[in-house]
Amino acid sequence: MGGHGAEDIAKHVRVYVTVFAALLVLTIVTVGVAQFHLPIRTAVALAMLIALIKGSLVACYFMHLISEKSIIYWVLTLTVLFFVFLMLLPVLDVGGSTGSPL
Amino acid sequence: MSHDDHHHGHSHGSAHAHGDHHHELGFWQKYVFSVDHKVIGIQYAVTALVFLFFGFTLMMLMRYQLAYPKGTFPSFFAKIFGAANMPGGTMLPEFYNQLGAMHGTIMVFLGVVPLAVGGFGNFVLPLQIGAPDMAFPRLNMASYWVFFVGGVVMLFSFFVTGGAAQSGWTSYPPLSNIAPFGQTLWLIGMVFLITSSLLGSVNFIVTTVQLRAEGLSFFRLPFFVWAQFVTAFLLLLAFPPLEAAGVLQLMDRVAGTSFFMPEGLVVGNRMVEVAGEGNPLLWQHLFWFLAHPEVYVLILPAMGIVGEVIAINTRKPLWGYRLVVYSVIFLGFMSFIVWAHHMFMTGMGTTMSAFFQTTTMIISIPSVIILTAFVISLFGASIRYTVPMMFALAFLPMFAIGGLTGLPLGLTAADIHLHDTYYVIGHFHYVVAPGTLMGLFAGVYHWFPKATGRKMNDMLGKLHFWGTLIFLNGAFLPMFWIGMAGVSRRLYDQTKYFHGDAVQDLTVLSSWSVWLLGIAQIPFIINFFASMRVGKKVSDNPWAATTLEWAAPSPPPHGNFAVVPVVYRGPYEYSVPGAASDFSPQFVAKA
Amino acid sequence: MDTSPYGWWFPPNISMHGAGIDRIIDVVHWFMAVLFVGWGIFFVYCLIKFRARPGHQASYQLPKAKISKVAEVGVLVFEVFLLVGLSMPVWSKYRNDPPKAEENPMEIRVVAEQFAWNFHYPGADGKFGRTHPRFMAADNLIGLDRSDPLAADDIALNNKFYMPKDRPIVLRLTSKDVIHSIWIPVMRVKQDVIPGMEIPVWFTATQTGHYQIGCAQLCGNNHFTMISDLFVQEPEEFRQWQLEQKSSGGEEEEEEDA
Amino acid sequence: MSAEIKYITEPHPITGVSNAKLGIWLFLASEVMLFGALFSTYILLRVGSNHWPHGWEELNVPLATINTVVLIASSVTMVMAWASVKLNQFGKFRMYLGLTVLLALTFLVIKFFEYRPKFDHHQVWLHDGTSMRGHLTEDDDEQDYILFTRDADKEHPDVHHEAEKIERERIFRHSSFGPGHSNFFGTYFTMTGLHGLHIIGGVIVNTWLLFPGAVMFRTNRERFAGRIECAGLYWHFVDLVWIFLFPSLYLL
Ligand code: HEA
Ligand code: HEA
Ligand code: CUA
Ligand SMILES: [Cu+2]
Repeated sequence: MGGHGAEDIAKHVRVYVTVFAALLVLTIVTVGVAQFHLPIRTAVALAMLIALIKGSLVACYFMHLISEKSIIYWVLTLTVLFFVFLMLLPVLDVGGSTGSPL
Repeated sequence: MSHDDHHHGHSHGSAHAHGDHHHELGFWQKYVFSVDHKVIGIQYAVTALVFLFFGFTLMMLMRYQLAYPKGTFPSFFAKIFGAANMPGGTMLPEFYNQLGAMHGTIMVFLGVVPLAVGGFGNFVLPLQIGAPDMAFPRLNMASYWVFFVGGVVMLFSFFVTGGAAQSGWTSYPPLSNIAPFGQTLWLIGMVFLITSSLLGSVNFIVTTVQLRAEGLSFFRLPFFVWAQFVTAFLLLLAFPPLEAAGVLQLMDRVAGTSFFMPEGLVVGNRMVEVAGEGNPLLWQHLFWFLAHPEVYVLILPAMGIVGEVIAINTRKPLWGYRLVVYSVIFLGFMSFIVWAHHMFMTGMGTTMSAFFQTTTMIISIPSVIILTAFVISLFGASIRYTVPMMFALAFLPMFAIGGLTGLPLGLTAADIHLHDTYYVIGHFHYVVAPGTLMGLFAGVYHWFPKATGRKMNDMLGKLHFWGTLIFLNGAFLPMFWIGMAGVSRRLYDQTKYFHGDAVQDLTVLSSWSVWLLGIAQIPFIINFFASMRVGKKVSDNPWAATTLEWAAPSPPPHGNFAVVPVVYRGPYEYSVPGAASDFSPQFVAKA
Repeated sequence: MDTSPYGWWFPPNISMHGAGIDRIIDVVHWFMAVLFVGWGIFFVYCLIKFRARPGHQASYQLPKAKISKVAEVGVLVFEVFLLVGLSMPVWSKYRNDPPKAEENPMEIRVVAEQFAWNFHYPGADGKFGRTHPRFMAADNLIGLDRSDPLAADDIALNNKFYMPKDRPIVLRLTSKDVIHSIWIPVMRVKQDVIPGMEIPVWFTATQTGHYQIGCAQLCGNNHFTMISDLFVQEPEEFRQWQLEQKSSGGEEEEEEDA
Repeated sequence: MSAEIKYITEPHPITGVSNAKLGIWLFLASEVMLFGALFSTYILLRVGSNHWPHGWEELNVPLATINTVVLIASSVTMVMAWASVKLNQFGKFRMYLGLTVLLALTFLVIKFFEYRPKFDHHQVWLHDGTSMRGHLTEDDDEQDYILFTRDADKEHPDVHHEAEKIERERIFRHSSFGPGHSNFFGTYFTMTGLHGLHIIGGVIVNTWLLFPGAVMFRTNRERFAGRIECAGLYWHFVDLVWIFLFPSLYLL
């Protein structure tokens, strides 16, 4: 994140505390939602949505991704792409076979 | 080894005479735990060559069994391998399977990749981009030693009860789950090798991105650097899934999980007591998610070498440089979405097979482009038939045979007949042995003068070349017919099959070629070691080449360049009209 | 078989669908040969014509190379043809188009094990008896539940397979232990046999004779011995064989199992 | 003659990052693929399974929730440690990084208490297809039976069972709730175990930076800040993985 003056850093620190609070709240929310034993599809969607938000907060603010250089974005874009291929794997496996489980 | 090693034998002081060494480094730091990319590169290369040779020896043994399945081995072998492997001179099937699995593993992970990436990549890449070293020298050293430990674990596995891994280099479960202890060591070894590759690839990428000399833009990079750069990304992103798979199989074997074992397995008429519900195909997906990109890891560095050698020895620019670079990038990218073409026979339906057939056909196009560019580069050239050039030229038709025979395998309908037969063995050996190995040999002859300050002998080199070319073809060409006839791979005795018995003569022919191929390597080994001491001394730029590594002294000192190089032009400016000589180095400003 | 039909090329093809597969392999290889020879001629020409020699200089100017584009596009077009025109139709027939009921297919369960092929015929009633891994034993290799009435007339064979010609056969493939791969060269049939799954394959024979069924996937030490005899018979002959099996009764059937 | 390697600390003029920064991100990219493969495995196995339990039926959600908070807190202290280096406050830096290590250790201790009881708790599957959960009271290889105390079941939570004899020939399989119990527990132990190893790695690195490595705070503060940043990036990533592991394994 480049050279920072002392005020910059102080500003950062305030952001960190805010993000911390947000993460705590979201943790409580996700555990709270889980108590309702929602139908599995809804539950997965909600849990992953919350995890995605939390993850983005950590990545953007603690890992300073929000103000990162473009080369890092390039690396991550590539990774995300291959990550998606990896996530397609179960789909292929389950949907792709002409056999049936015993 | 190399120059320094040579001097070391006589006296420590003589090295100083060259003014190469500022820091007083002890023997251990200089030759063993060195952080210098050149020493590490040479360590990698020599270790890898030894492994290559070892992997080849395993295969020479196997070829005897294949040629004479009913005969017995000479008593000499029976004595060496003992009753556990070769009672009365008869090779046991389990020993055959160990040799096969370990041949594949050693050749790929301990031979070719360490030589192509660890050896040539480490030695040449920083020099070609004008860097003093890798970005993380200590990580580099760690990478070598982690690799070394992985190799030792693999070798050690031959000596444990039950022997080494014996479920093929692909280690398909459930077979590998119930295999003897050697398989556990194989997995542990693989985790080391993967870790080593990851460390290496991070280093390569950062070095290429950050440490290029002034003026060396991406499109002025030698093709070899591009090849290594893309390779590093393949290693970085494709290896971790195999690492995950390795951990899962390790859990299956030691912690009693059943990731890869379904319910109701019965071995020896007893139900296996595991939880079940696992999926054997999961391993195959994870394995090929790595192993397909891995085959491009095997070929790309070799292509890089061939591109360099061709440009230099045709005395003209590489044709279509940009197109070739784009092709390599595209190839690297596509290699992540073709993996299931190794799994067509697992029961795949039409949609999925249509997808993977299509991507497989698409991925052949960049290879065609690259090969075409290389061949067109010959047009209007002035070809110097040096030893490295001969290897590089032979690479082209050899790779073409290997690549072209990949096409029928990529078509599911044809693959029904060809899958898991010797046709597949023929296909991929043409790309890895007459292809990649030829490329790597070209690299050894080409950069030997840079590493040692001496040239390898031409006569011996040509002897090596012709012997290798002829006998490699003798070994692998028959395999296409053997495969067409329907003979399966990993078969201890093919004569049990009607169709196998009918082509046994071809198998014998192939075996004899393999042994003669072994003999053809003798000139190389002699040449390699002798030239370090008595080879003809040459100048810093013996091939009259343009790329940066030839600006450094031979051998380059610690820190590489006497003067920090600046780059003025593209990598292959040969025979520029109006120029003083037929080559205009990247590092020389216009007169 | 007096003169062996096996030689240095394809094994004989005696299946209905095999010709399509052979044709693809032929066509692709002609395509490859043309490419290789074309490139090869140019290659060798360059090697000779442009060798370094006194008075000869390399030309910096890049040759105009329309040919390469033509060739590359040509390769692409041909590959599309191979894919869409040849491979995909054959494959979808092979994988997704099982024989219809009116073709009167015969279903047989195949239970692969280290290192043998077990065949489970439904018997005269056309229905398979229940099976479970729990029942597997040296004298009951397919794990047949003998208390099931449907099992009474079932036939189990070890490393022997009898089938009639001209009638579609559907094999239902399962494995007890590891992955095997059924490989019937003369039928152009190959299919991995995966434990925990049942995978069907089908084919129709056009000729009688004695052939082999092999295993194409490394499955352990004796992988190379995992060969079953395959007898393709005239329908009449086959019916006869089937009758003999039935008349052999319950006890002797176990003999067949072992 | 030996030129120095450039851009160790200072950013490259074109890419704008230092070597170390690019390196650590590349490393994290490979880690994404590693954990990605495991998540992929998890999805595949779960979708293909007939009796995959809900995480909250089998695992200790309160402990895991506490651990989530612990790990998030450690991420905050980590980033604060970096800010303190930037602000040239050595004392604060020590405190924050020390806290980070402590929180990491807390995480591991809690994890231990989460793992522990799983290995004492058993399930027995009988050949007749039924199964029971409880504690293995006696398992003597000499005897042809085992002694087993069933858990109180859901309908009668207060009933305490006596230890009962189960003949070995009736038993198909018995297992603790360790990794071998089922694919659920296999996945759980593998994924959290690998994550735990990453935590241990982080503890080692941070401890080094806290003591011997901290010398660089005085000798070369810019470079030290770079190191702390890289250690931090790794640590936040480990946190990030947990943020996905937690709902996937415990809450769904
Ligand atoms: C270096 C390694 C390498 C390379 C580059 C390739 C390249 C290709 N491979 Fe190969 N392959 C392997 C290594 C490699 N492969 C290995 C190791 C296995 C087996 C693993 C195992 O099961 O153990 C395998 C197996 C394998 C299979 C699975 C077969 C089976 O198990 O049934 C398939 C199927 O699609 C396939 C396809 C291809 C294709 C389409 C290419 C394409 O990329 C090829 C493209 C190239 C061309 C089309 C050539 C073009 C050139 C010209 C036309 C120019 C001619 C020039 C002159 C004459 C000068 N390969
Ligand atoms: C990079 C990969 C690679 C390479 C280079 C090779 C090289 C060779 N391979 Fe193999 N092979 C595999 C990868 C490779 N192989 C794999 C993955 C399998 C599948 C395994 C499985 O089924 O699981 C396989 C399987 C395989 C089989 C099938 C076995 C079976 O199915 O039962 C056969 C059979 O002939 C074979 C033969 C050969 C031969 C004759 C060579 C020759 O080309 C070898 C040539 C070697 C040299 C010429 C050595 C050169 C080195 C030196 C001379 C050293 C000099 C030393 C110093 C200077 C210090 N290989
Ligand atoms: Cu069964 Cu090979
Ligand atoms: Cu492939």
